[in-house]
Amino acid sequence: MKDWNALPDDQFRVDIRAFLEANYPEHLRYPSRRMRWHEVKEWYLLRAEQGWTAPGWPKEYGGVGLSPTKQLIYIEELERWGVARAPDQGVIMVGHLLIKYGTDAQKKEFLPKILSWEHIWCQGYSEPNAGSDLASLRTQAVEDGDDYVVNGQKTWTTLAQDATHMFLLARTDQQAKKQAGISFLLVDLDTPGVTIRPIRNIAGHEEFCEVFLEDVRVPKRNLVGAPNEGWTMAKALLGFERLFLGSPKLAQNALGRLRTLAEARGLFSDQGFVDQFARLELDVADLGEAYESFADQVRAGQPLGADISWLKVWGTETFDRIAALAVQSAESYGALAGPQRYGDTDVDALVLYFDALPATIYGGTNEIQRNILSKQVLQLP
Amino acid sequence: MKDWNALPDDQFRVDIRAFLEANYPEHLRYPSRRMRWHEVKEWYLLRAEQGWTAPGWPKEYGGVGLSPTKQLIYIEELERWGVARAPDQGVIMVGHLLIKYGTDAQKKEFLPKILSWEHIWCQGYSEPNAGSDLASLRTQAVEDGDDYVVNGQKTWTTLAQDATHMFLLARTDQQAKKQAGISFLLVDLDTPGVTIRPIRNIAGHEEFCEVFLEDVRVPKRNLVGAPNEGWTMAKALLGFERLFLGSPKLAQNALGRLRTLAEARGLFSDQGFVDQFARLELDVADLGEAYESFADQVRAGQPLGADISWLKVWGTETFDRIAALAVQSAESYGALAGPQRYGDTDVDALVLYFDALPATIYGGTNEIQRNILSKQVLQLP
Amino acid sequence: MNDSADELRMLADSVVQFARNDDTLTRTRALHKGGAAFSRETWSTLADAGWLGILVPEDSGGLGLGLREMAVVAEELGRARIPEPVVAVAGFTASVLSACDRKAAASELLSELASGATIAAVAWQEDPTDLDPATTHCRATHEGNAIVLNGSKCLVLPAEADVFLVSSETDEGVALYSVPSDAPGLALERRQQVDGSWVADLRLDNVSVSADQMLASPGQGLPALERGLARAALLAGAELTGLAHRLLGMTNDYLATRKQFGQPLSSFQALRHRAVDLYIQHELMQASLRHAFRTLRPDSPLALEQRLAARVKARTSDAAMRIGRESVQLHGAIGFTEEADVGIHLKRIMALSAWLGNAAWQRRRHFELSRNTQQEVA
Amino acid sequence: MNDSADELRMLADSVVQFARNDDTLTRTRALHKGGAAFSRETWSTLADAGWLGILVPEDSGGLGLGLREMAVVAEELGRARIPEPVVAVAGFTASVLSACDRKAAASELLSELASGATIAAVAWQEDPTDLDPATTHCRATHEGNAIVLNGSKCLVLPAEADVFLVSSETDEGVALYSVPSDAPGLALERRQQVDGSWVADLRLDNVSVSADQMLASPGQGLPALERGLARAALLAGAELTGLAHRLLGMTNDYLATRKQFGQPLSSFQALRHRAVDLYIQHELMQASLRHAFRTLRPDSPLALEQRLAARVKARTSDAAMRIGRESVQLHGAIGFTEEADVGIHLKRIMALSAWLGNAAWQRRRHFELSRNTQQEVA
Repeated sequence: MKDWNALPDDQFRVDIRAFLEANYPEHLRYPSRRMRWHEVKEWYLLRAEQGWTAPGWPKEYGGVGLSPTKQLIYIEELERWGVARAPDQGVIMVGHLLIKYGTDAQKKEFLPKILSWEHIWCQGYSEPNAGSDLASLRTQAVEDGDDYVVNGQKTWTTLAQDATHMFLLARTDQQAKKQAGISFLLVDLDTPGVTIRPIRNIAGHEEFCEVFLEDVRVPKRNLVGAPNEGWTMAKALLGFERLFLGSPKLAQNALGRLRTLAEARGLFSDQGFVDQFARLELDVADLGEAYESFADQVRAGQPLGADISWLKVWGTETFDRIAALAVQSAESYGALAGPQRYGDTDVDALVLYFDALPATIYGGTNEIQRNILSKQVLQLP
Repeated sequence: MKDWNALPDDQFRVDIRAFLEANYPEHLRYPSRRMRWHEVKEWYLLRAEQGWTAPGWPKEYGGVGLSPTKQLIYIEELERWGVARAPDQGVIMVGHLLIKYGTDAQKKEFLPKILSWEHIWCQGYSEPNAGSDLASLRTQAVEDGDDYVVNGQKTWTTLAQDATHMFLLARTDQQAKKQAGISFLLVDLDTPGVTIRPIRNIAGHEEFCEVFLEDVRVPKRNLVGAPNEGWTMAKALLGFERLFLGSPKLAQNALGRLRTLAEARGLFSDQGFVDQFARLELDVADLGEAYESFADQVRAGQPLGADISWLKVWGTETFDRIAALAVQSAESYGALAGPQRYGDTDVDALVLYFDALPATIYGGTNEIQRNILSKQVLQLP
Repeated sequence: MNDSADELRMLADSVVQFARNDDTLTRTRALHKGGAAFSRETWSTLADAGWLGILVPEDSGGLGLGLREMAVVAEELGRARIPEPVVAVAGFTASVLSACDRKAAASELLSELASGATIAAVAWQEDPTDLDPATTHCRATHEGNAIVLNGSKCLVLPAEADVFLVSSETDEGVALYSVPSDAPGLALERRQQVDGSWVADLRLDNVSVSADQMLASPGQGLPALERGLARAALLAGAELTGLAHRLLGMTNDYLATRKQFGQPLSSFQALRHRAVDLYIQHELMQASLRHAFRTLRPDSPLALEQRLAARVKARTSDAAMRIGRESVQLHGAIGFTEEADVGIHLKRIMALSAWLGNAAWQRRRHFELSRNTQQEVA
Repeated sequence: MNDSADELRMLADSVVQFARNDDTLTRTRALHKGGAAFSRETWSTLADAGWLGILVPEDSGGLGLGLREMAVVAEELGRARIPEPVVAVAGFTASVLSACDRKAAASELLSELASGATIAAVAWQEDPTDLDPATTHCRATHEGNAIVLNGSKCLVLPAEADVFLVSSETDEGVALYSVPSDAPGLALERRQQVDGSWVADLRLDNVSVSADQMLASPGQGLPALERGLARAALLAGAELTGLAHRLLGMTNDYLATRKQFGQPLSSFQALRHRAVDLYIQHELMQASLRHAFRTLRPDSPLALEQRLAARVKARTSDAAMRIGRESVQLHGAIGFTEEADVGIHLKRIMALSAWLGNAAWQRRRHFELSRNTQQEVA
């Protein structure tokens, strides 16, 4: 196998780019919604055979072992080429969790099946009535012999309908307050008592699910780390993935589509449009620069601070403004579902709009991000 | 004396308008700052001789006794012609206070001198460190024989340097919480212990003062109403004057100046400018309509509800947006102090900007207004 | 004036009563699932209540009431978010028909429209980015006794109409013809809108009409269309105001009841203040509508109606879009689900905002119309 | 790279040290009270520190450093809100002079500028609403051995300059001449800016200059001006960033300490969130500056410098105006007093934002420059 880490960074980027351009299926580029597993399976299984499921894992566990810099390049190239995401929580979260806190048995049992996509994982953090507030977690796990018996409900679980397993947070100490008393459990979704119900979103797609857990028996060997330490581990898992909540790609891509629409409609000769576009162009440009600056931190191996939250706020709200201008610029088309023909390309202004709607909500609402910034960065009392 | 109330409303408007156009000094129209007493004295003394100091007071106390509808017309015509305000707290506040709560002796002593402008009154509500929060009032009035001995500091007192008297709120019961334990006192500013220090504002004008009170002896006969009932009376005094905090005149006037500037600079052929102007024009138009709707309530003799607060928020923030566009449209002139020549008129974009700055603060900051609206109108818990 | 206010209130109450019995949202979701935009059965109910005939003269079987009454109904129907195209048909089409000069033909169609028997839609637009009804390339030519229409139309609402009012250029100006949806030579392509409604693109290929299908004679079509467009924009503004009001209510209820960190969401000042800003937006919508109806008289000139319509449509489209967008945000993740009521309202708002000129377009139009007036006065 | 970062930090620290000893705001208020914009004494101190010579080549007595170093100084001077026109003279004028082709004359003036002996200002603009340096009606004509200048200039900063660099049209294009402020035929009218500084409108009536007063020969004046304008805009952006940062600090301190209803203002979520939005605005200013200096090389083409300058000036002018406006609001009534420090910063921001093209103008310029580049590439 090629030693990717030995390549100079620029060469690495060139090679990855060339590979994607030559091999990634054209019809899966820039999907207008989150893809289901059966739609992207073929591509990811091929990549798995080539040993490329987990670029960030250490080689000893079957990953590619890329440096942080190369991981960023890799993700940038995926975004650039519009590569669809897999249901990749196993790679992104469970793998790192087990490598750091798992028992040898857990590593042996789960890691290879993540790499082969035999197991597809989903995340069980959010609950109804908890919103952005994990401290009010209600799902309970009660010890009973060799098992925990889990009762509760998870929601906003991305692509749970495609998953075989869920890693979840459950309350194991009812007396403990807030974030204490929470544990990390690995649950096979085939266990009796698990019900998965997809939630259709506003755009008519089924990206999220509700997951009901009724007397679900989880063997104690599936507890990760120490009991009641779940919250601490969950926090530690938030690595440089947080950077991607502020990725400029969504906004850049939206601006590109708006540009296409504007060229086709001749809006660049309309000074009123140009004034708005020119502002958004700079908003996206400065977002890109700020992203680079945080990426530099990651490349230098430094941890990201709480200030990364502003990137998410600015990036998603810029995306939102672009989408609003796209709908406005579509005029009568702004009411029509589906892509509309502009010149020789199609633009779906409404998809931009519907994609922008949740961006300010997921990954911690922008209100929560502002709370974090005012407290941890501005240190306002 | 003419029976103004007997006139039909339309005729009343015509007569008032004609009178102002014929008599009001041209050089005092649309002052770009609050006028000092010596600047407007001549006009107001002339009006006093004609019995027109207090249009809203009942005739028995020397007022004109206008109906609410005619009072509104009167004020609208003053605003329309750009008539400068006098230091009129005596007419607007003290008169109504004494007519409602004053002793016969107080009425006899003070009302005639308000009408003749022998006494000029200022308001002593705001204090340093109290902001928009009257509950934390600190000025103390302690009984001592026939007097109250007052100590404390008032601030943001409009034109105190021109006033002979101040009506103030002071804490007479130190044990009582918040708004309870506050009394209304009338203070002669010549009393030893009073120091008045004008505050220059950001535009270089002296509209406000700080007033220091050090062992100021106020005779008990100058207590208005019952002791510790000051806050209740102050609230009751807030009559339809609240309507004028949301008057569209400031915004309309600013929009007119922006139009002048735009005509002179040819900006109406710039679609980017037109788009912004067209939006502001509608913002002002709908403000005007909303004002009319509240004015209808006043004309029908109905009390204004808490919802009047939205008019102030919208009116002042619309003014602010107009001022910002004026500064932007002035381009390089946007840095120059004083009026600049545009075509055949002068526009001072910076005066608009500086006038707009405090509008969102005075009369209860817009944040306080939003608190009121969310609690009292939306009834959000 | 009090009598009139009472009547308007009663009219509004009757719609509220209807909506209470209707369970509109469940019905709408079921309809959309089956690919239908609205229900013909409910359409009959609306006709029976008289609402489809509010703008139809009494001698054509309508109530012969005014725009203000129709606006009250539109606002309440908006608040109930009914899927039926009442404003498009009983507002837009009825207004165009009332302004047509061929009274007999127009009156017949008006009476069918009021009874609910016929759904008629105006086919006037030919390019989605051109909202000027004078831009008419569709041609009407004489062939013997018949008139033959050739051309195309777009975004005709509702696509389900039984009859289309087709504007066509003649040598003496624009005329209007009634064309049944099954007329030979008429091809129809349906496109779905974001709110589940369907619009039609029409292609007319030698569609033959007789003289008594002429609704507006050559040269009279344009003023009839202009009148109808202004009134439709006003009524769309009323429906948007109702929709926005309903969303505000839902959002404030949600903020008041939903808890986070042990407190209702509404205890967070940043959210309270945003709720206030949305409330202000709705007050502005009401102000613009109130101004229009304070100003309009039955005999108001077209130019005034157009200016007021632009003002109302600009404000209501803008404010409703803001209220819709923010309501989703304030509902958090739940607001983004299809099952949440917030989305179904937002989508209707999106469709109505774009219809007949969105906020940005209407602001420009209002500016131009005002400048013209100012220059005339000066 | 680390060496360079350390050097920049040391440079910044030296300005901080200067500002700490200066008590700038008290000094500025005293100066303005007397009608003076700035102090010649402080000017000498700034020269002694070397900051006036950062962009001046070493062989002309300067430090021979780059734009980045100058920007660090400008940002720190902005944070200290010094009233001296450092960016106008040591930034704008020095950049124009460095780009002049008549090296001997330019070098002499540069060395006087670096030493603080001479304050030189660029007199290029003729119409306050036209920011194109090519619009030059001022004429230079030969009369015997002398060159005679006729025309007018406006908004020349600072009005107190000893020497003006006057751009004039010749038959072979725009040239630049150095004209002493006491030259016969030169009339000067001062106008005060909102920040207390003075600009001059010049009238040149047969002002006679000799050949060695020519700084840029005919045709060479325009590129020198363009270069200087781009660099001045970048440096003004740096000064604005410093000013905005200082305001943010003051505002957050105020929110944290000032109490209302028994709690610090910052405990009110609506105010906390607004403080966050201002913080984000400042981060964006920094991002735009950082991008410029990441991209620029000493030999970068003019077009690139211009595009980056437009981007920086657009962002920093816009963000600083917002931060200034909101800082007044968040300070409440106290923020509106002359004695509050917030106002004196806001006024400086207003002046710098308007200087050489405000945010709206710079956004349009950036758009045009980018489109041109894109079209060249495509």
